[in-house]
Amino acid sequence: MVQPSADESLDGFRARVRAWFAENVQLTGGVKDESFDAVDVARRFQAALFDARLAGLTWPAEYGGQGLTTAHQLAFNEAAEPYVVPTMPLLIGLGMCAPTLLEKGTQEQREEHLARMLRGDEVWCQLFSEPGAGSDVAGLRTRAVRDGDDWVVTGQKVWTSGAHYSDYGLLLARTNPDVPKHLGLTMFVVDMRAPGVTIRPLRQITGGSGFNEVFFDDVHVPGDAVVGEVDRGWQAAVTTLMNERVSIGAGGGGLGRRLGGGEFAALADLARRRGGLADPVLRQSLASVFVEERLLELLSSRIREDVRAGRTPGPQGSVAKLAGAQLARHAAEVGLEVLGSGGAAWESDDADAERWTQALLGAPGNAIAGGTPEIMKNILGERVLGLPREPAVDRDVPFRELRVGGGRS
Amino acid sequence: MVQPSADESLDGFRARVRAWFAENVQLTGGVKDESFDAVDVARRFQAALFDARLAGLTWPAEYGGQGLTTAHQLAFNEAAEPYVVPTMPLLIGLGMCAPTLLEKGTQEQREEHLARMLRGDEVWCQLFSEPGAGSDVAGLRTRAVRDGDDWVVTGQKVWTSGAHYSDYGLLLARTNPDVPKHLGLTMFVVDMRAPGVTIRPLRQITGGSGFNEVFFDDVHVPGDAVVGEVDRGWQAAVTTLMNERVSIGAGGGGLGRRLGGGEFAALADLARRRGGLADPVLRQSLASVFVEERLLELLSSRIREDVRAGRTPGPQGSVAKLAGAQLARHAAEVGLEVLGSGGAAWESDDADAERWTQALLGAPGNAIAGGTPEIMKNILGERVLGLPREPAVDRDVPFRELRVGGGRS
Amino acid sequence: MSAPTVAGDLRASVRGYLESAAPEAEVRRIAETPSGSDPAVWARLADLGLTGLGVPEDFGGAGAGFAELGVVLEELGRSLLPAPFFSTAVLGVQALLLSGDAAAQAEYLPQVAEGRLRVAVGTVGASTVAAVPGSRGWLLDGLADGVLDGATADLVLVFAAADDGPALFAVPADAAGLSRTPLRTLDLTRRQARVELHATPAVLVGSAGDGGRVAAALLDRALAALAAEQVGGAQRVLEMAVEYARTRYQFGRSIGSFQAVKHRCADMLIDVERARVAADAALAAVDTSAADLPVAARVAGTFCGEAYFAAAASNIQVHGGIGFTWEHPAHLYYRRAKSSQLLFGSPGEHREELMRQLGH
Amino acid sequence: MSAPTVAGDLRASVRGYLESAAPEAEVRRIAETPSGSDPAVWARLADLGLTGLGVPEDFGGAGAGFAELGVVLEELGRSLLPAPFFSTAVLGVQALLLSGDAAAQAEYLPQVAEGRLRVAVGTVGASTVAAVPGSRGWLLDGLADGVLDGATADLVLVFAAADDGPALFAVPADAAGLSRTPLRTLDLTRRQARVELHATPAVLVGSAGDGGRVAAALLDRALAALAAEQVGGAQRVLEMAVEYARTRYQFGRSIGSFQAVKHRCADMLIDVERARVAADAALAAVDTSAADLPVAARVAGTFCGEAYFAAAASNIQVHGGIGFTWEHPAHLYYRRAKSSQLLFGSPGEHREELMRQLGH
Repeated sequence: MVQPSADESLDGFRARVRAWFAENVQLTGGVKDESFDAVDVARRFQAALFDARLAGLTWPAEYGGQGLTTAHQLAFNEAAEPYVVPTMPLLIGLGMCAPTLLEKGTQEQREEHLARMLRGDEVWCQLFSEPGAGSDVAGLRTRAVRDGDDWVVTGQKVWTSGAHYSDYGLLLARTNPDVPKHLGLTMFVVDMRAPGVTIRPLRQITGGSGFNEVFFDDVHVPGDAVVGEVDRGWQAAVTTLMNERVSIGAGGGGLGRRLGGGEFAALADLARRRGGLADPVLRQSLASVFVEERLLELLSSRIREDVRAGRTPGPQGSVAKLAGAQLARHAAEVGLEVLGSGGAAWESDDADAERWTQALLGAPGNAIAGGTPEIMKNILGERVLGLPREPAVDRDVPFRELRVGGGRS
Repeated sequence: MVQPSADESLDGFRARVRAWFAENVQLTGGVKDESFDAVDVARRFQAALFDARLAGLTWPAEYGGQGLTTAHQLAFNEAAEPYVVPTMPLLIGLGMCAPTLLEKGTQEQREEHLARMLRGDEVWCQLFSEPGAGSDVAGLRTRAVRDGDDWVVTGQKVWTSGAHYSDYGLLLARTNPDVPKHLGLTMFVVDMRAPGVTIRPLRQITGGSGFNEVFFDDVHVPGDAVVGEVDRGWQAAVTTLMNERVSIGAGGGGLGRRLGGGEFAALADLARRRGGLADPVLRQSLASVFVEERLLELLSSRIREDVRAGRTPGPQGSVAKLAGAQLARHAAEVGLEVLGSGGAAWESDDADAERWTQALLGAPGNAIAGGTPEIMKNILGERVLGLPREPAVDRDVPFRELRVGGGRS
Repeated sequence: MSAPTVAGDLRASVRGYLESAAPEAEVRRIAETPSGSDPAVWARLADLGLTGLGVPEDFGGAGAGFAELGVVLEELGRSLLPAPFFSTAVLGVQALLLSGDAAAQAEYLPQVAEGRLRVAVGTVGASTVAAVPGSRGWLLDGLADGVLDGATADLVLVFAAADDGPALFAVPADAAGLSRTPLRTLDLTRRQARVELHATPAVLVGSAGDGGRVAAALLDRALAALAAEQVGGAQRVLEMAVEYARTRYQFGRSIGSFQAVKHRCADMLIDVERARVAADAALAAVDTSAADLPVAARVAGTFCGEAYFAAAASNIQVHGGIGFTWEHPAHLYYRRAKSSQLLFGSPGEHREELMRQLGH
Repeated sequence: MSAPTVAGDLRASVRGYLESAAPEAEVRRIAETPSGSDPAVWARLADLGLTGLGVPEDFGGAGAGFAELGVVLEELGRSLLPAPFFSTAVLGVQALLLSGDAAAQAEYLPQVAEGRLRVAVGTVGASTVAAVPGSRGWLLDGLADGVLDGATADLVLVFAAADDGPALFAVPADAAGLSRTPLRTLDLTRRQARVELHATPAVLVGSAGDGGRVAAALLDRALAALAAEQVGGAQRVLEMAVEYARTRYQFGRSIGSFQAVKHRCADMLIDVERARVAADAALAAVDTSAADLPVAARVAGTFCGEAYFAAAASNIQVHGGIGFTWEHPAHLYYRRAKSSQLLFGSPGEHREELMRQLGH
């Protein structure tokens, strides 16, 4: 294995990364879902990366990082780009939880967890969303009440990716309901195997279960698990959310390949095999899918260029999210259009019908997960175009008096 | 002419209306725009109707009405339905201004104006909207200041239909800027030929001028011109606006014919003559126009049934307004699709290109006039579906401190 | 008794029954049974006079028209109760009536009215069946795909090509050489089957060569009936979305007070109102034997199908994450809406046929 | 100097010129002149080096590629300045370059660079011209419709059918038998003409039989160039809508704080961002002679055209009544947007051609 030297140049570093990937290619690729196997693959990959001193490039050396520059990170991203980097199950921990601990955590928290996260020894999840607090995260109701030096947590979280394989979670809970909603929240590190934590997979309309519900039933959390200050958890949560899309450690590759996954080619092939490629009306739909997909590729390649060049990406990220959801829905509808009545009923060995009905069922969730279109458009309107926010009605009201959640149907 | 008898039955009344229309058919029909000629036609028609004791059926007899029942009005509408009733230029006066005077005006105002409006001797317009007060009518800035017993009006109104041929207008002006916006408005009757009133036609993007700007430059209005109470003009304006769509006097016919004016037939004919009727993609568009048009016909026929049966129409009115605007835009776009490059440039004798480019240019105004889609959808969401209003930020603020209008581009 | 009252009474009684006897949990329970239906429910629908609603009085039915059938279909569209109403009481009964075959009518229709016979119809588009005269009657070969409730029906009616042209045939469930394969379905609350026939004896229904006319007329009626069901489903998801938007609070406000949600609901309302007049017009065109029934049926077919699917998708969107869970009913309507759009031809096919019907 | 800087400098200088010399009032003034253009403006564009921007340095131009042309087109799309830039500096120059005719290039291109020659090109789709060899050269008969700036150009290039196949011909404005009729146009800021030729003497440009290739390549480039112009216009109407939404107050709030308006603006932004990458990709495909230029050009052609028109319509909608007045510039963009969508084929035609280019 190529070892780093004290006076390694950026070019030398890049060559070392390339060499490492070439040597360790058996550790990468081929893993696409979040099953337990995927976690094991991710842990092994991350451990090897850590041992090669290629994990946590810009993190301080005292917490297991390499203390290198952003230029090194960009060089790494460039060298890694040809590979599928199988770290998806670790990204919430490395990309969101770790930066939060670095910025807001105590010295003890950083020393206890960061290096272990960086080695893949600890997998983390994020526990913010609740049934009553979706788009409005700060409206959460999970309570943490003092019990001597400890805290006792009761409540329910939802849409927690990876809760079932995580060792720790970053929890946001309400510690003071008598102040406005943003002012009474505290962030905690919680042990996902502590007594009283119950994890239930959440079945989606596709039949799959990528997310979980997490129930806290009088879960004891030690006093030193507070991240940042008591009642100042919203500031810590903003740190977490701001890091949501920043790629840390081994990340950076794969975005372009994940977006726009060849829907047009698949649809054209479907239309050729099942008939319809000669239908002028269907050809219009197919061409529209091609256009949408091409534009998404162009957008994500522009995002990658920006990231590579160290520029903050423009609005293309939010645009790509919205356009991606639109493409997924559009492609699925065209798929059903090609299948016709064969998309309403099919024999169990009909892989085409399975694929496109699953796509149709997955499309609404695609649009909702990671920010509803409404929230994304608010962001574009307010942060990019500079349009004013709505008048807030919940800023100065004690949380106790605020109506949150609900929803009957 | 058939004369009413003291003990005329409803059937007798209906027969009399039919007979009157049959006898006076030369007074009806054929007038489609708001030119001065149209006003003259309307005045003549209305005078004849009045003389036949068929105007103001449900109005009190003391103001020139007939004091009949709603059943008579419905019978009239039914009998009139086969005819194009040329009273469009009078409808703002009869349909909005007169009911306001009836409900909120002084005895003197009613006696002076109502019978004359009913005879077509006075044509009225409505002066509410301003450049700074469009969807938000109550945000208007035209001032009326006391001058002894009189008032002096200064300001600008806009989107005033028929201002150039009107004798009087119902003006809403601000008389107290130190109270919240709805509380400092007063309604006045203004003489449209008073010194200081300037009327300027407003050229639209189609090139036509259906609306006017009206400027008030120190216009003196006598104290007895106040409708209702000083500073209670908003209540009077609500009366006016609530009557916007109620059909009075000779109204009732024509709605169904006005909506859905044969766009599909025209487009199919265009496609046949200019080529494209065999194009499967275009055929889809044409069929969509047919569907939209058919649905609009069905909606308006349901509205007519409701009106005939004396039921308050459901949400179909707002739905028809939105669907009509959508159809107009859609049809125009399909028209341009058929014309192709011939819709971008054409010889001056090409009536097809003139028609469909005019339709394209008229479409946005069609959607805006009489309530923007945004306002219409608020109405549907709030009044029909029962969804809550937005939190109001302008209810308790003195108008003087409120930011209104503006808009730079 | 005036028509609105009849329709109103019928609606109230059907809705009352469905709300008490077929809440969501019961709908899910029946949908998850192996057969996807519950004989007891069918018996109860018969008791209520619904299985025979469209059966002429001479055959023991209520002799109602499509206005009344539409009311029931709308309510079933709201409820999603899995029951072979559409297949039996609409397609089956109408196919028999359109065939003009008095003997077949006399044999089958009373049993339908009594709830003793469930009928499935292989619609002509998805069918490739050939009929040949055998020594003791007709023999059928081929397959009919996507037959609604085809696996559980007691009698299958199929269109088959014979020498004189297409004709309608009746095949009892126990006929030799008949095999029926339940299919996987997008819609979890309505089953479909592939029906295969191998030298299967069948009885001609109506006249030889008359199947084309029957199939075309049946398609018009199927579209009108389906439109009513779609309106019921669309109205239900609109109500569901509005109720959630009204009572779900985020950022200190009911989410329905935000224009994005409010206008989405308004758009659903606009579509539902238009779908309703489209469906009503198509139903009325059947009842009045209007010449433009094929046009009215396709206007309804294209618009109601698209409006329902758009509304069902919007409903999920308004609900956010919860709308995307298996436990929430939103997806049952989303599935039904897309599936319905594909049953008797796609919206695009309806538009093309519309142009032909309009003489272009 | 790095490429972004060149483009940035060019953009700043062009925008600076247009904002100072061609404000809306000046655009309207020129548009209302009989010819719809102003020779002084053209001379000034020549002084700025813009008329020859795409002309090779050997012929006195700047030798810039489509990346730079795109910058100028984007700025002209923002401004709507009526000037024959698209017709002359894009279509005319590119047609001559694609023809490979060194003599024609040497004759015409320096004059274009100097601003002394305005060129119009009859694009092949709208042309029905036949060429026959006469005793003293070629003679053309037929008409080319919808020729951009066709009535004011000093030289008209037309594709004509000859015995060896289509070919490109040059016709000076004073040629015998040439008549040019200005057309009424939807777009008030770009004129079009019908060009008729009656035994009109013309000079062959390039090789006989090579016109098909030239026309196809020219169409790809025209679509890429038009896309850049469309992006400029779309960006401008987005800015206009946002500025109005920010500063217009109703109900005590900036209307841009209402989600209906905010999300409409966000939708415009989404379209503009996508249109921008589509146009950039098509321009880059020209500059790199990429094999998939025909695809990239049609992706841009269909998307940018639709995005611009949608944005221009949304801009009027955001403005409400004032956006529907003649005095407000919103309609000038609305007209340009729809007109541009129809210039070199409709979005639907581009999609069909895209499928062919993709081998389907």
